[in-house]
Amino acid sequence: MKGMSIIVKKVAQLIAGFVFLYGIYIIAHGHLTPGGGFAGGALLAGAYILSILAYGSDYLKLKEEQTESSLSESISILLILMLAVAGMLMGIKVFFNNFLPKGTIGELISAGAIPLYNIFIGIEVASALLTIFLALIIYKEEIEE
Amino acid sequence: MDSLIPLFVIIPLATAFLIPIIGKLTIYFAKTITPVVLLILCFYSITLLLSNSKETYIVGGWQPVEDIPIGIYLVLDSFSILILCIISIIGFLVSFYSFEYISYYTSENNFYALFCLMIAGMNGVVLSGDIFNLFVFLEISVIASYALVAFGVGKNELEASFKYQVLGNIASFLILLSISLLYWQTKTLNIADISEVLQTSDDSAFLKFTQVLLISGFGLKAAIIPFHAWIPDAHSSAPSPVSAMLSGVLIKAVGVYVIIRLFFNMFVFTHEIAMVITVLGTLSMIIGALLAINQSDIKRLLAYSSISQIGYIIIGFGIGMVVLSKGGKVSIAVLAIAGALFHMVNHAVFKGLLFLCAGAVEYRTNTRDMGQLGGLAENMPITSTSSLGASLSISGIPPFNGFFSKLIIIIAAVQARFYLVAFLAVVVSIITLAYFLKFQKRVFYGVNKNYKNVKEVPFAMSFSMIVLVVLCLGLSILVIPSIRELILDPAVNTLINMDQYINQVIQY
Amino acid sequence: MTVNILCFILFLVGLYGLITRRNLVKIVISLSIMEFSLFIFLELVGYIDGGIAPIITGQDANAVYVDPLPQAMILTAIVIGLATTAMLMAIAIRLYRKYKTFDIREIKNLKG
Amino acid sequence: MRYVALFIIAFLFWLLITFNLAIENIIVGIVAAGITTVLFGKYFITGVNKFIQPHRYFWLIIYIFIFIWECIKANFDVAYRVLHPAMPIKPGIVKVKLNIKGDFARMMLANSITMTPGTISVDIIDDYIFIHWIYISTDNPEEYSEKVSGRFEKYIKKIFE
Repeated sequence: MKGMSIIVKKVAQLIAGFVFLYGIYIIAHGHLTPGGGFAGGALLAGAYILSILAYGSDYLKLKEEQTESSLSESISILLILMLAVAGMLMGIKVFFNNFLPKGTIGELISAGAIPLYNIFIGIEVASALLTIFLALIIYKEEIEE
Repeated sequence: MDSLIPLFVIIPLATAFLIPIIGKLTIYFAKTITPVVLLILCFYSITLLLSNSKETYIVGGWQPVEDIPIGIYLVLDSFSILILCIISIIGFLVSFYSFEYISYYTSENNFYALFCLMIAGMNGVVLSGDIFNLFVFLEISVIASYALVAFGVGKNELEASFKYQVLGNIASFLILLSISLLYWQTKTLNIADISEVLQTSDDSAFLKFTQVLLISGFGLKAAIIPFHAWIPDAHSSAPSPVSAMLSGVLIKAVGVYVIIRLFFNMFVFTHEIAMVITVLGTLSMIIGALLAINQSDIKRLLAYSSISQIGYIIIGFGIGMVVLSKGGKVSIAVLAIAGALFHMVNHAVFKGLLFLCAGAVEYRTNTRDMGQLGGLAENMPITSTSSLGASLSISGIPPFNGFFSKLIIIIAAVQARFYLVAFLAVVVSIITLAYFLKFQKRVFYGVNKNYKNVKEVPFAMSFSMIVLVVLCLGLSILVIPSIRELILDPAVNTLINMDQYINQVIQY
Repeated sequence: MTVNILCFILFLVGLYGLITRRNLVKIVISLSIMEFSLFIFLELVGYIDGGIAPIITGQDANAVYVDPLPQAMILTAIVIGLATTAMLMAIAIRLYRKYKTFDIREIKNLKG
Repeated sequence: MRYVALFIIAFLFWLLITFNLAIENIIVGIVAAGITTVLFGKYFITGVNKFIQPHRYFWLIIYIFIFIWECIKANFDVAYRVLHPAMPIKPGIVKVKLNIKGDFARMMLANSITMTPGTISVDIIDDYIFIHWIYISTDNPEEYSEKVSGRFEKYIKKIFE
């Protein structure tokens, strides 16, 4: 894949970082404003997909990125499960227990373990979407070859 | 609150996502950890079955507010533990069988990860006491099964998987629609709570619409006859262990189980719905058997026979519902439901075994066409013997378990004055015997034309088949009254006493 | 009520596409349209006239809140819909590699 | 150098969208900007020292006004062509030689041309920009170069080079 024209490339260069940062913002404020892990994760994946689409990438590099993203997907799901089981081990045996202190409503650091779940879900969604995208694009590459 | 039932979901889920990480280092990790994990679950579920325990678990510790349940409930009662046992036992044997079989394909890690995901989803469906949560788990297991059907990535596999997915998506659409209608009507999602609300409301037209939607949605998953189009393709194209899982367990856990659970424990069923279910069951039984006769592909034959056997199960439950809704003798209903449950267990065992045998034949000869096979009995004694046992069992020959369950269903049908259904059940049983004899004759007896040098399958595969054929004989002991009282009767009691389930959830 | 009717029309659009189209990708798109009409319906189930977002701060005692549970259900259902759509697309692309076409009239190996 | 620039801009962007100066918000912002910098720093634009030269901002402001003025003119022009009963349009693609060198400046020029009604920049190949134009008034390359891109080019040159 060659990538697109210089116009798209330059815009992608300028924008991708900010899209990524906005994704982080949506994840970090998931317990305060609409949004959260899924929406933010979609933005994180969008930033990567934007750069890959604009710049193009050769087949081998895409393969490598796919293994990495599927690995990070598995790890983040395991982390979510571990958080859930940690709630089960702490005190009363409750699966998905919110065991951290709650804080005051409206602050950034509040709502106990929910921001942690949001962060891991964000990583998971980002890497899952990236994996799906790469899986589809790799087959397209194979067809063209 | 000291119950450990979330482990049924947590352990397979964690295994499913450990496999892609550690499996990169050694290929044997996935192959060993999956059977081990499922064996543990197997022991745990059998312990729970024998101790006859009833447990309720609230995820996240959200206690009910003013007696209204607000959390996600996991409910374990005698009926769900029976299904959990089937899932774990068949799952363990199938994953052990795959140890050799799956090296046929590439990317074994993915296979085992998806397999564990499917098990986790089914366990979740069976445990969930919350109708939306049930839908989520159902989707987890069926999405894993979509991927597993397409695992061979040949032309047939992909086409079958696409068909399966389109129909599966329509089924999910209908299920979600009926869930939202139920929520609209009752403002709650908990099955027990919905049932309490429905007992006091009287909007029968609306309820009938929802019930029809639910029957068509879950009927698609359970492959009852007007909704059966995906099953022969999907079951014949999938790798054999997966077909054994799909046919033996998945269509029961996500189809029949949910229909039965919702109609017995949630809705106050009416006479018409009970008749509809009985008629659907009868149709599936007859048409499935008639379609199966003419098949030349082993696995397509088995898939059509699955439709027919699911019909028997549905008939059993349907007769029970008709008798209960007319206010007839409870003992007849108990007999019918017990027969249906017994047949459900038996069908999981012998249909799983038959698919594993078909897989063993395909593993050695690379074909599923009965026209080319023949005379394999000398070369593959274990496969031949076990498939003979399963065939006799499925067609209802006395010492095997299939005979007893069919007998109970037929006796119940006669007692409930469904003479036509009873007669048809006997006829279909004979047709079943006919096409399984054809299967035996074409594959294992007769003249061996093309495959003189094939050997018996490796240990892992033959072990699973031997265990299953022993189970085929051994499950007959479930008709002995004292064992039946221990295992089947509590499950029947949960189904026919609606208050028992509601009390277990609400008063927790 | 108007929105309910519009949502039903959206469902009919999806159903029409599902029945008449012969292209794998268009079938996938029709299924997604059907699913989204259902999500809108589910959203309407929880909607209350004049309701506000259910963030309970306790400042306004008389405020009417919309039901937040259908919204949570829709988010979950959207994630599931994403998974099924991705799965369908992956299979469609694989089929394209085998047959070099998206037309289902030419993809007919199995009898059903 | 571009890593530092991206970090500072990203952090300012964070403060702008959160609009909160609490201490934990600033810490989270620094972490977020740091992650963004590590992952996307190598893709960020080159020549970031141009950000700290004030006269470029002066020309940017002037450019914005000129751009708006050109936009209004072009809007009326297109509206006239659309509403006129005879539809006096003569569409086609023209190939214009570019005088500016930098990639970023070229991107800016192409976007300005696209945002002006009546013209759309299609692609940039080597030193030429291809523009779809709703009414090709002349066949003379120098004249249409001036009409389409020349009006923006001299300011963009001052801003970005």
